Amino acid sequence: MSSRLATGGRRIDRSKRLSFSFNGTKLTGFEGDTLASALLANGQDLVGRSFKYHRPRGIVAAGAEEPNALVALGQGDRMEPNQRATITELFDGLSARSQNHWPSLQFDIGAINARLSRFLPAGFYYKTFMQPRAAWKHLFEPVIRKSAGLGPAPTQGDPDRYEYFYAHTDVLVAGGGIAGLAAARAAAEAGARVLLVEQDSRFGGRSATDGVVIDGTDAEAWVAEQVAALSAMPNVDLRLRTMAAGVYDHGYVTLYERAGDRDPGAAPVRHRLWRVRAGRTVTATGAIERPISFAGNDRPGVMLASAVRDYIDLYAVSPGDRTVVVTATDDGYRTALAVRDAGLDVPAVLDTRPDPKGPLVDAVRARGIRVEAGRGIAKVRGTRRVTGVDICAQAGEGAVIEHVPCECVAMAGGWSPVVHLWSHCGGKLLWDETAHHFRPDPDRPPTGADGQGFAVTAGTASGPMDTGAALADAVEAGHRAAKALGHDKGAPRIPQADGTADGPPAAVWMMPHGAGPELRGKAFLDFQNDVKVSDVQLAAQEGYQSVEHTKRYTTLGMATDQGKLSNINGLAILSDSLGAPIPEVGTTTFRPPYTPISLGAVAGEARGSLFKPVRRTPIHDWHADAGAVWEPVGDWRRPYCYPKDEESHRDAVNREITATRSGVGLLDASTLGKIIVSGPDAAAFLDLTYTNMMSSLKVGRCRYGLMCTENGFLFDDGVVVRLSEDSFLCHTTSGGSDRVHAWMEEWLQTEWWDLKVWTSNVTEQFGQIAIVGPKARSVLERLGGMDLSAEALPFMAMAEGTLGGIGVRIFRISFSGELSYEIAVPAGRARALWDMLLAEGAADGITPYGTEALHVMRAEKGYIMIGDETDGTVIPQDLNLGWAVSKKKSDFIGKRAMERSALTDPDRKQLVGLETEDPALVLPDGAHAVSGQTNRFGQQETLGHVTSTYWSPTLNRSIAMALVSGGSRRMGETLDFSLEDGRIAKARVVDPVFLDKDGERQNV
Amino acid sequence: MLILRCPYCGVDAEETDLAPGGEAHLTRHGPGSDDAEFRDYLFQRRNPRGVHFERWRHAFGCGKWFHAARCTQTLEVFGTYSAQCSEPPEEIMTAIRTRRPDWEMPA
Amino acid sequence: MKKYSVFSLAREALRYHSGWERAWASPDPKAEYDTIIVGAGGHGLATAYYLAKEHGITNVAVLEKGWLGGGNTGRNTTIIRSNYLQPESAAIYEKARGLYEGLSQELNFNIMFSPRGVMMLCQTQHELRAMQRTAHANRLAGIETEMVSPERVKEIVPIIEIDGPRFPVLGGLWQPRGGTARHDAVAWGYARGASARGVDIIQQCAVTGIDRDASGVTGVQTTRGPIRCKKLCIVVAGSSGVLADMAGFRLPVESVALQALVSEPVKPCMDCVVMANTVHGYMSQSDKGEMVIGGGADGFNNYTQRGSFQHLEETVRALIETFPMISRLKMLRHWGGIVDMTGDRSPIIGQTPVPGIFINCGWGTGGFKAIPGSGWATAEMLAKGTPGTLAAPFSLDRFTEGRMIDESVAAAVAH
Amino acid sequence: MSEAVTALAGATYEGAVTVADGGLTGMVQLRADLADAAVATAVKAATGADLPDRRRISAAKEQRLLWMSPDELLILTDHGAAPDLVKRLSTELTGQHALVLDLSDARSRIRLSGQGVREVLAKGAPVDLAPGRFEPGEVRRTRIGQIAAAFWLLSETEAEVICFRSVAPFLFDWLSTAARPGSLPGHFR
Repeated sequence: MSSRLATGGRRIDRSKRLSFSFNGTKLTGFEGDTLASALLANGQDLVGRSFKYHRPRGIVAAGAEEPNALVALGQGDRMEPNQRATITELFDGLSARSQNHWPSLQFDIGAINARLSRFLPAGFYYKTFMQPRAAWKHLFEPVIRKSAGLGPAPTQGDPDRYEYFYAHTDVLVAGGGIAGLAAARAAAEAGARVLLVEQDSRFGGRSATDGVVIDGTDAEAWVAEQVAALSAMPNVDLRLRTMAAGVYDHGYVTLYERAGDRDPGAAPVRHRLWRVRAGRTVTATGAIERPISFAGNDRPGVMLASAVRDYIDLYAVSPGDRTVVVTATDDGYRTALAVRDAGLDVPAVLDTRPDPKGPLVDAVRARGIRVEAGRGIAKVRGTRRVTGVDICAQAGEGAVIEHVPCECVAMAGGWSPVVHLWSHCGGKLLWDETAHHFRPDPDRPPTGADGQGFAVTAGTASGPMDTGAALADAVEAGHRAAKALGHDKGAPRIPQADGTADGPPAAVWMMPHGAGPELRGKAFLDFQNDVKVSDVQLAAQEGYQSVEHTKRYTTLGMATDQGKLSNINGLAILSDSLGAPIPEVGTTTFRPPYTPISLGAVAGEARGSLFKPVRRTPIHDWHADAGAVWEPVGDWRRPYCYPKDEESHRDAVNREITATRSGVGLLDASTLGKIIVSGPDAAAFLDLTYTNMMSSLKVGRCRYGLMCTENGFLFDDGVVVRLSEDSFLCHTTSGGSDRVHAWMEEWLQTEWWDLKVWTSNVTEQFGQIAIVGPKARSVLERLGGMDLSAEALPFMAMAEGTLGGIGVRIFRISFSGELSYEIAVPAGRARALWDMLLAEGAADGITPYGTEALHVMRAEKGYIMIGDETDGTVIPQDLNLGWAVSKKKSDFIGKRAMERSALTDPDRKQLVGLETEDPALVLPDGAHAVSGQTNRFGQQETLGHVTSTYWSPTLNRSIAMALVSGGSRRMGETLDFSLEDGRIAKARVVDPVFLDKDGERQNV
Repeated sequence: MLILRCPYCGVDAEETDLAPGGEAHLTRHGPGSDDAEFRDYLFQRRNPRGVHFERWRHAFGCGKWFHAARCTQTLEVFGTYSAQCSEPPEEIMTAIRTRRPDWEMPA
Repeated sequence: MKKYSVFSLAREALRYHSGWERAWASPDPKAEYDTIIVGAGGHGLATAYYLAKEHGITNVAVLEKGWLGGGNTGRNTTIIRSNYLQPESAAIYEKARGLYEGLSQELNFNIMFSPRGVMMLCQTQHELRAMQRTAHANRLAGIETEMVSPERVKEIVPIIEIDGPRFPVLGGLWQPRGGTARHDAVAWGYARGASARGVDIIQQCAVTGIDRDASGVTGVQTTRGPIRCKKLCIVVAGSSGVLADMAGFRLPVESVALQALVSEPVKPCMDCVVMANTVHGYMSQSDKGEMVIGGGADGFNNYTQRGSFQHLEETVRALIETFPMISRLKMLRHWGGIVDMTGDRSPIIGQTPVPGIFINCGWGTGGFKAIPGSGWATAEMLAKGTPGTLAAPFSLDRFTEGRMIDESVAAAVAH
Repeated sequence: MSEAVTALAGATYEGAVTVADGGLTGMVQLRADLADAAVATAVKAATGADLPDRRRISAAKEQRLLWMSPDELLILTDHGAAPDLVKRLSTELTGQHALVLDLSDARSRIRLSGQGVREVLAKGAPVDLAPGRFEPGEVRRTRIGQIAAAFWLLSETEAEVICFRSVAPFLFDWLSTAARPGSLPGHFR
């Protein structure tokens, strides 16, 4: 089993012991460990169970490509499922649990699936669980769903904070390995602004572990020198623990900074999502090693050869006393040397190539390590971890030549460039016939707003796997990126790397080459999703030939690692099964993010109280203090009603209405939209935007106006006031002001730009207070300052002056049918006026009322409410508002639309009033009138529906309005309204004006 | 994330600062137009896979509407220009033809 | 066609599954067909299937420029519901939902229809009233839905936050027989069924031109040569405008990108579909354990099937407000699909200005749930040469007459 | 006679950056064609200041002229001085096609001060706020988070933000959150 070596460990600080727990067991590690290295150091080889077969899973990799080592990290409201142990920095007190097993990691009932695996091939569920029909819902699906998922679902809200940060840079470099550093330096020295991000906690990538020597110094020193130099430059920002997550249209890039993961709870920001606009993006994302497909390659103890090297060199972790290296490349030999240098045994290097040679091979042979050419692994022995391998000829069918005991198998299948960022936004790939991988096609990059490529690859991410070539490529990339943006100080120097390039790898997609179904059924491609070589072959056989079909049918590459290890091997198997070359088979689409990012980070800072803007009127605090029940209206908060102590909402509403109709009420109408329309052509413009004639309105007078869309449908209404010959004040619905103002500007800027008109949205400059009821005038007169008599200020007139010393504009308009004044006052003084009115009106029992009282009172008068009587399909004529649609005007927005056949249909729904036979019965909202017939679809035929329905305390009965087919012809008819329980409520069609038809109450 | 230059305030605004407004250079058909003309004006938008003339508003910025010539397939932007014109100006047409020699202005 | 069953599965297991045959044939195109359907997505394949099954018309080719089911059928969030307000919509979506109920058995292909229920949240007074209107309409249309209280919402969806400070849940419109299905399987199942009935499904065959004479359509030009036909049906969501151009007419359709994402898989925590229209988010949990999340659509014409980050912000932050526990889940991947948006956001099924050419498009953000009903109605139209009861209301001329079928009326979004 | 009050009632938050109510401010809106020389003359006569160039701020005495769009100017002055300024401007612009309004109560002004004002703004505004790219003298209209706002730097350590009155408390909370101690990324240097 794995263990900690006595010496070494480039990254760990043995003087800083950290304690953590895994499945409740207390363990210790060192500062600098990842959770994965610490687990291995503690001999914890088994870290999880696979998705489908619940097979034992160990750590395969040392980075973001890890498919197996996923844990539930943390506890309570800070638990995070599916956290990758290989990129989780160890911190003191860390607690982790393994996933997807019951009752325990060691003994998992679900492992029965592994025994049945033969009966559960790719897509088996499409072929069964169908009979009997009921069984799917009640038996099969529940079972399948229960077994679904990896990590546990969180149960609580997230106490942490997240945020965005907007950054602009000339050159963004993704990746802080030697290529990224070299590219950044080239770009920065050319004078470009450079932002370099590295997902890991250190710069330098693999270079030190792989013993790279640059310009005569070892990689670690060289990297330190670059970092120091770059940090000293004012035009450079270097950031660790920050991953380039996604590349988007026009060169937009999102970065995922794990700012607070190491001290949960204490960090002010957990994750910061950077939104970067970069002139050029250099992808120096390196490469990922490919596993090899042989039977039992998923057993704990089978690892990527590079990962074995990493654990030994970076963390002083022995993967086991005996490591068999199985390789198709020279690179595998580096692992053999690293293992031997650590004082561990390498029983054999199995090289699939018939005649391996080169300096690395010689070095290994020179160390007396047994090298077997043309050999591979027939089968891995062991269940919960490797106990040995059966060696066979790679060329054959798997006849066992020899059994070699070992604790670790290191797979070196060759390297594939990380092409995700390049591909997110449409960069194309080439198949490299010698390296056997896809690499970016420099001639077909992702393109930006200018049609030019905005991404440049650097280092091994471009294809070349040897240090010298990679460095040269990186420097050139950095220079090219800067130059494209006009920064150039001549060709930069290219650092020189020692050593020669590795020989070409062999293409080993199946081991052994002639493996039969038995072995293919045990050779894994996707370790997390349990996709085997045999599954891909079955998909091809059944006609799921497109790579997308195969992926979706087998779930290959759909695990949380998104196929970083499995895609190329899977593609190769597919192309082999189809007898088509790999480039023809193509790849699946690379989707952002590169590795999963928290939804919290995606949402950013907008949570809790910052979730969505709330708009407050100048009188908001008074409402809050008065215990108002809030109703959201757009982004506004409006009082729905003001219940007194134990009062029910309905009682409060009735009280407010009665008090207003019998005395005086007060309404905060500040949310009403207010738009100034001014200029020589203002009247002409309003004639076009309103259905009414506005040019005939007299100065100082008010007129109720309607606005329709070009489609003819009513979308806003409000009172228009003519302030002067060429200046109007247009009131809109609450929450309608922005929409209407934008609408006016749209027509002025894009259609009628010859009109001399200025508009201004002055909604927020004024608070607006409606004082309503028979005693309204006397309250205002006592405040003093203006003559508000019927003669001085008749109905639908406007006056300016001062009330109680405050400059105001008063509109004599009414939405309740009562004597009513709407007072516009500068917002900064609105609260003061409100308080004065309350004080002055106290004697008259002045009563603030909310939106519900407003709605009931307007309904009693048969006034329509946009959004209740209208729904985007209603024209003014439907609402008996034809009088407000000018016949004289040659044109207005919506006029032409109203001529279409469907809008002139006499059977259109029209607004009517309803009186239920039982006056106590308030019809349900949205109830439909039924004819008793069925329609062409076999549904019950409906005649119309209720649009507003209330208990009227004034009339002491229920009232309702409805849109009913041919409504105006049905006056006096009784209609059947169908209730939830199927009962019928009878209601008589009446005039929608229920109260004071002649308007005597307001004309006083 | 589209990035368009507002011709009025000169800002390279990103999509989150902008509001899209659909096809540009529509001829408004009001009273007097026949049903087909009116339908086309209201609904039958050009929907090309390629060069598209469209309206945008610098909603969070100067509030001005402007026009853009953009490829709906590659998202390449050939230019932005004033909203107060009924057809694309010559420099925009030239910019498009330089990048797309065989492109023709649809009838 | 080899029957799928637990027995055939066992039999095949014993011989390493070497006996499974192709799910659908891959023929070369013939010189002529009675009917050519352009587009092998769910709608096109279902149309072909019902043409063969319901009308015995099998001299049919389905042409696909890429791979079948590769468009929006394989990109959507797989929600199935029929709780629509307008009678026309309710009729066709309920027809579809009804067919989904027995589709696995009918196709002998498990499409995993999961009637786990769809909950539409009401988070403002206005939305509550609009949903009540919809509930009444549904009941009269024979669609099983009910308004439920906030407490009942919480019972059905325990992970939901009903007392959110900003948009408390005031109620919900609950359709117990709505749900989800495995989207790829729907395309694959119809393809297998149609193929078995003699329909030619021809992939990697892009239509490059449409041939017509004075009397109407005569055939198509394709990347695999010209093919003659008597009738042509265009069923290519996302490319409808482009095909219409080829045929020489325009559509009231704009192509925009719709956003979606999935989280990493977690153990089951939500056993139904939840739609929060006020905050523009909807979510369900796949049988694999991923939270499947639907986002908003771009407001501009777009043919790139890419995810655009800024549209996810709003959706995700809204869902975190509604489901606070998802905040620490991780986004696994996100993507875009190109949808046809019509002038009233309702689909188009009908004849076109060109005799012999029919169209099925404009499903906007809600096409998946309609696939069986849409295919059934389109097949009926192709067989009879004129739209039947279900399809008739969705004709093109409604845009001339102003006869909109507007579902936004219900304050519901058509996901 | 009551005094006008601000929406923020003098609120202050002290974090990595100090966020504070900017107090009562006179704000006069002018809508007119700023390219029109006659308009420039009138503005100069009424304020003593030249018209600002595109996205710039010009100043004279206690007045600051903010370029809001090619046909919109926002003039900041003392709260009490706004009515007179409106009169002066209106008089000077007699005969011109122009609209002058006192919008002093429509918007709120918030002051940011301390090292890192650039980074607090960069958490919510899609704007290049790097030194050299955004400097005192420029005004930028954009969004901060979800709120429409305009802001400008007074110095390397001072900025001012204006937004509509109804959302001022929300934006104040937003800015305070963004200014939490220890939460600045340290990107600008």
